[in-house]
Amino acid sequence: MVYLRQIESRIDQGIGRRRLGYIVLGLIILFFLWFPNDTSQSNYAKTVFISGFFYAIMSSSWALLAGIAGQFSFGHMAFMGIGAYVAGLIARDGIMFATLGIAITPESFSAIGSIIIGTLVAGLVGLVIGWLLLRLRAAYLALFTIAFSELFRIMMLTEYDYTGGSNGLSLRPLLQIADVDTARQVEYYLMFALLIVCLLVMHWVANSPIGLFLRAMREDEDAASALGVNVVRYKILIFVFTSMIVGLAGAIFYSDVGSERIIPEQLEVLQMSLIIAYAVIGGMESLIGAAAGAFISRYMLEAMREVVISLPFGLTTADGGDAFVWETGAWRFALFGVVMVFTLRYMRNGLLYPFITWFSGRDLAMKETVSKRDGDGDDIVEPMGADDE
Amino acid sequence: MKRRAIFICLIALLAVLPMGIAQADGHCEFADYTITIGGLAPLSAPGAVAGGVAMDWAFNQAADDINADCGVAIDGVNYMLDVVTGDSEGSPERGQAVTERLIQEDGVDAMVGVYHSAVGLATMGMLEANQIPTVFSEPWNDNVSANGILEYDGQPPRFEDGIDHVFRISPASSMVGSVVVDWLLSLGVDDVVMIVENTDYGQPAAADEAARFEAAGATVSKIDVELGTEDFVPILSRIQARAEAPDVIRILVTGETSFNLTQQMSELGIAPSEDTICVTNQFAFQSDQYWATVPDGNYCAFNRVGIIPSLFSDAAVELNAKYEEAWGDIIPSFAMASYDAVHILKDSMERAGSYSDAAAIVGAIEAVDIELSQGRYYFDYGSHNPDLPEGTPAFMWHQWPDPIVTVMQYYETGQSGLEAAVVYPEVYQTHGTGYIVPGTSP
Amino acid sequence: MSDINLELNKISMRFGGNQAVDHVSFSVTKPELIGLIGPNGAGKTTLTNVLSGMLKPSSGTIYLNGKRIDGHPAYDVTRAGLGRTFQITRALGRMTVMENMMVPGLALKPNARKADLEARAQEILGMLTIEHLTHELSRALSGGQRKLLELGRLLMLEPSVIILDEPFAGVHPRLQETIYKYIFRVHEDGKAIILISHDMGAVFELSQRLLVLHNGALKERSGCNRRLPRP
Amino acid sequence: MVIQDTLFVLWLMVAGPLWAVLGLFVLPNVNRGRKNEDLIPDTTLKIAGVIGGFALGPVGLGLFYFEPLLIRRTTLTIGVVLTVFVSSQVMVRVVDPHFPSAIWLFLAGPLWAALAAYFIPRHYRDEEADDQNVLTAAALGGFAIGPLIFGLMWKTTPKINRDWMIILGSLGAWQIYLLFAIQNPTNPCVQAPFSVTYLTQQTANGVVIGCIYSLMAVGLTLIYSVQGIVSFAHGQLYMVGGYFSFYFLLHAGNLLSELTGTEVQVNPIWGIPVAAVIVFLMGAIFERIFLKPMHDGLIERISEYAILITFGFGFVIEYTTLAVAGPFPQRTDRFIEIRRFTLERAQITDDFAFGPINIIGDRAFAMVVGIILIFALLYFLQRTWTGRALRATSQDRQAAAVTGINPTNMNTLSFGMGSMLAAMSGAALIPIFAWVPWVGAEMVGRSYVIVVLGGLGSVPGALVGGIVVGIVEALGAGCHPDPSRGAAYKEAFALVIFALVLLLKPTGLFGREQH
Repeated sequence: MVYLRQIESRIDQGIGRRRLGYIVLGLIILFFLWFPNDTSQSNYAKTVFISGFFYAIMSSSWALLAGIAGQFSFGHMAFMGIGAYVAGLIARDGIMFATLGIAITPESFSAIGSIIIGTLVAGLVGLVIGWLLLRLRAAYLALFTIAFSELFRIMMLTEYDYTGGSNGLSLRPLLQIADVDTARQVEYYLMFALLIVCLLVMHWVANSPIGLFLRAMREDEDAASALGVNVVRYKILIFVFTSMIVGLAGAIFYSDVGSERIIPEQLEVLQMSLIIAYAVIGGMESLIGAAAGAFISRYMLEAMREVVISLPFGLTTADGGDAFVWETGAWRFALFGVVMVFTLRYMRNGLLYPFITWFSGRDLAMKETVSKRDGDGDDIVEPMGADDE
Repeated sequence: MKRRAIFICLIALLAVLPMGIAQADGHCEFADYTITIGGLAPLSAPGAVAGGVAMDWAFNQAADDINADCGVAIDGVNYMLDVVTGDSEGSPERGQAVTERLIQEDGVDAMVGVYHSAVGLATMGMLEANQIPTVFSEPWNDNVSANGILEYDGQPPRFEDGIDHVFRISPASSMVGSVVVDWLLSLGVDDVVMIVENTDYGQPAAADEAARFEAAGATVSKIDVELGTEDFVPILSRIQARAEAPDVIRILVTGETSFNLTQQMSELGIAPSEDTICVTNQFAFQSDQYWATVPDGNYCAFNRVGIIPSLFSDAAVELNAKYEEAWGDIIPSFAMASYDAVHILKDSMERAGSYSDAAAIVGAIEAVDIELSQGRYYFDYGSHNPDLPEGTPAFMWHQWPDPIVTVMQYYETGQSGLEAAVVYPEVYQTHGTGYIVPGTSP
Repeated sequence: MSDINLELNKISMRFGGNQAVDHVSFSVTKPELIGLIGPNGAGKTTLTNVLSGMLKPSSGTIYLNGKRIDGHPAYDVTRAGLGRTFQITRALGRMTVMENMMVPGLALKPNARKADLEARAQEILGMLTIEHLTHELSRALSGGQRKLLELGRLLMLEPSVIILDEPFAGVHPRLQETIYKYIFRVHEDGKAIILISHDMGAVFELSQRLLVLHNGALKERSGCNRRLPRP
Repeated sequence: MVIQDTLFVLWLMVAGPLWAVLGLFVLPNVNRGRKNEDLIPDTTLKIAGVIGGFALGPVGLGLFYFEPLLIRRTTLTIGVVLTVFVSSQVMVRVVDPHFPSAIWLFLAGPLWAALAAYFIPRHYRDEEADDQNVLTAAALGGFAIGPLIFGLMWKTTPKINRDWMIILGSLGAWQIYLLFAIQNPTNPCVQAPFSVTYLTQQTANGVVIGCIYSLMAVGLTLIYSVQGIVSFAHGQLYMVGGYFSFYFLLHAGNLLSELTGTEVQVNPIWGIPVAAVIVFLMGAIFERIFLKPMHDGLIERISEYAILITFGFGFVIEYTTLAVAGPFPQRTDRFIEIRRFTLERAQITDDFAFGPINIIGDRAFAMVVGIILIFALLYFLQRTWTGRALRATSQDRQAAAVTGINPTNMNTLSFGMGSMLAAMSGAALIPIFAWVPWVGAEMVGRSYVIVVLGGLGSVPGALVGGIVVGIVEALGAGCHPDPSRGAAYKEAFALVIFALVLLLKPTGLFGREQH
């Protein structure tokens, strides 16, 4: 009976903490809602937040694709680019079916229309790529998606007659507000709303039966298939879904909301690797974690640009300067990489995992598991690591 | 336990981030207010880091030199000058964000900078809207600082009256192209191969030069390459397989990619050779880097912006010495221009009698007449002289008309860029010849 | 539950030059316990994989309850009513036991009420004596418990034919009892069971019919007495 | 220069027959020490020795000697390539360049390929025929000969072996060639009288650079074969190898100059072992700390972890190098003082001349270094105890462990050696290319193409793959119908091959079949 009561109190604690967690989450959202009204903050801070929201969408959707569904794609940025480029090209050139003699002029597309078409095309390409990727696993999948995104980038760069090359392509502006200050405020709320909506939709997917199937496939595709999960359908579905999300985010962000033009350099492997690093640091298997990881990492990278570590500690050089001066600006990516590697090795669920588990009360559940297993020592251990086939 | 240890390490790392700020010498009396100038340069990838680092150095060197000379003197008060450099990463999006930060958080009074034209194009609107007097020292695209951007990706112009606050002291790419093309045409060239990087620098420059060549009746074939390509042998073999060797190979590629290309070209014996002239770009002027990576590149010609070495003023020689001390190579033109840009702003603020009155400063810049490391600076067209004559391109608005563009040529392996021969225009010729044939000495 | 009809017709499977399964034909038409035995490398696992849709047979046809299932993906085969376990357990490690049970439940009946499925899962877990572990991550389970979980997952599929690949390997004797009981229970429910095991004793003891694979070919089939379950 | 050119021609004239004769006598030794059922007929070996020695010189002999399985395919390939080459030369001259088939080729090729890839394997299964490789063959065939492939494979349903693939693949390549020819008749690839010389020149370019590419790819494949992971830090290890060589040469040169009082230049060849040792240690230490836990069962989802952790490792290396060495391009002195080897123009008949063919001196040297190192590696893997242990581990970890091999050490050794090979190719290339901290990015992409094409885990596959990729890039850039875009798409050609191989035949040319 004592044992039972302990469990009950733990569950109570868990519920209490979860409530606290929701409160904290609510406070964070409130902060973001209030932030643009803080007159002491400059537009720059809003700009940084806007791009922070964008990268949070990128990272959390990658977390859904790679962390939850186990599809290790490096093509995420390319899908974003497809959304943005298609929206831009449609708004500039319209659609031509030369052979059929049909031409839809650019005028028939509003900014919103072109964004929708960009999103749909990103989803369509996601469908094709997802279908092609069915046969490939892990390293092969990563390599194929790298090849795909590089091909796309080279094409955008080389066919400058159509895409503007490295000058970039400007999309039709989504918001046309003359007053700079209000404009930034509207853009801020638009991007924030997009982030929240994306997170909610992705959260809903991750916690629906589809999310359950995706996680089952991630754990063991063959076993999931043997349990009746239509692995083909869900694999393609998740590709289409995340491609559409990033395509939408890209098309909106580059419609003069976050940036005025999309350039092919944005599609380089480096940019993709940053997205991955954000997700890893925040927690690959948690949507909120990845989003927060992107936001915090970007802020840290930005902050480290300016930081100079000087260690006087009584040591001075001959002319009275500091003995050791270290400007982190040049080293910040190296340090970022070190943080990423150590996070992967020692905190696989991301640096934010302890907070998330604490608030969800999952750490208590884990203690229970350990105690239950201890009392249940009926095990004949099977050989580790052997493969079925 | 391990996790906790790592956590503590991370927190400790964050805790040890105090700021160190350099203190200036004490022989001048400075006012409390420090004039801040924002710099914009690519300091990390994917931007051209090497260029950005040199520009950043030049900004800070200019500020140091000005402060050592008691700063900016406005109405008898000496103000210290500080340059805050923002990292554009070569991307328009970042460039905009950083410009916004410089304007709003650092409260800059004026701006200098930009290396990449795409960044220049993207930030101009913001500079105009915030009324920041700006001197660009390196973007080449014709559209930068033009009087009203009429055609801008088919979009209507955002500022009907033009970009009034932005000045440029770097040449527009058509100004550079015309010199090189005139030189080559004067040598009787009629078969041109251009190797062009597919970027905002290469493509417009190539289009402009090609149009000039074609207008003069020469045939032009253009080859696009991607930046970062290392092996050019297949494409060079293709040039070599032509029935007749081209008269000239013009390289419009930047950075290490151009060095690889030039070296492989000379290793294969395509150019410079008796049949074919090799013309590369201003990157070859940094002779230490050039000879380290292009050991066979003797007799290559290159266009250079900025005053020719033999006419270097004392200020230019001194600046070059400082640069060589810091980086071990000859100063690139954009570092010189960046240095001058800060000085132009300083001078204009002193004449305007204000560091904050944008209209007054812009007026002062328009009226600038000052001798600096690159020569005498002045602006022909601006609000003081708003009517561009027929045939004058729109970009001449707020454009320094006189960046000296020369064609230089090496004639000894390992030669310093300062000693290379100036072959064009004739007024600047140092060795009395318009072209040094490979294998000979002037 | 009596309309079981699994029919293999000249199933062959080649890997390069290696004939892993060689024209195997048999059929299962009533709820019975069938033992499938053979030495290592005889093709038992390959045959299982072909049957369950993990591999496409090189030739031959398989019909289950009138539907052709050879070459169909595993999830189609599963939906047609054939479930299997794996030689080495394949619990979905970082999912709880209940989630493990819900995957097949929801996959087969996407429109069922969640509470109903959960109740059904709880019932099955109770039968397998692991109901107290419902909310544990399955990687925290012992090897034997994971085996039980796999057996439980199968029942969520409500299959008509079940293939058990080495159900007794590496399992504590106490849990083996539970597995025996499970097999009898399932058999009584009117499902056919194909039992693959190295443990000849157990197979002889349980099966009503015996299939012997040798070098990929089905060499002989002989009936076998079924003993009464041990108490 | 004149003397060297003559020597080069002499080498070409003498060496082909010389290697052929050597092959005639050496190759039959392959049978020594083989069991009876593995014996290869002596005649086959002799023919292979002659053809391989003549066409590929020491490369061919080495390849055949260590991998006799390659003999059939390679000799067949050489034969088909020669036939296709000659016939296409004829075709292009006979067929009207504006033959309307351009559109047909462009649209119909992929269409028929898709149709064939969909229907033919099904047909094979229905006919109960062996459907191995049918997918690839059908796709290639559909592309190469359009609907004819249905006639060919539907009625007869032949067993598809490598010969089919090679023939159909060559036909496909020939189609692309024809397409290029029709698109741009002034293309130097098709235009007489430069075509032969030009194609030889481009092929030579491809082979030379391909051998250098291979060295790096071999490291990747070695790591994969033992550990089953793809290292995403490979490009950065290659880059840092070059930098280690650079700094070593700089400091060693300065030191020696100070000691001797004269200007001393250290030949960059000495940078290779130095870079090798340092990077071997780097790789081995990284493996011990970050990859070992993976094999100890401490990490879930091994393959994803491996991708991320090696990726992070590369990230750290790249930006540390950038912070230390700066973004300025560097390069060391050259290996040899010969700028280029030239085979001079020779007038063979009145209207047909061959030459000149140019090969850059340092590249030829780097190619030789690369080939020597690859064969040294093959020797190490095949003939030494450690090498055999490594191979044993790659084939069956548990069995290897039982026989007294410590798999943990083998893992460390393989990662160290793989990294070392990347560093060695970096050190071998820094005299050839201008070096910047992001130089690895382009190269590593190509290595992935090579290893996937050759088959992940196969060392000879990496060599062949490297040469194929080198040739494809050279011919792609050299023969692209639009001369202005050819070079910009150079990288893309390899990526297209890569995507096709992954989709049609993920095991690559020589990869182990999995089931």
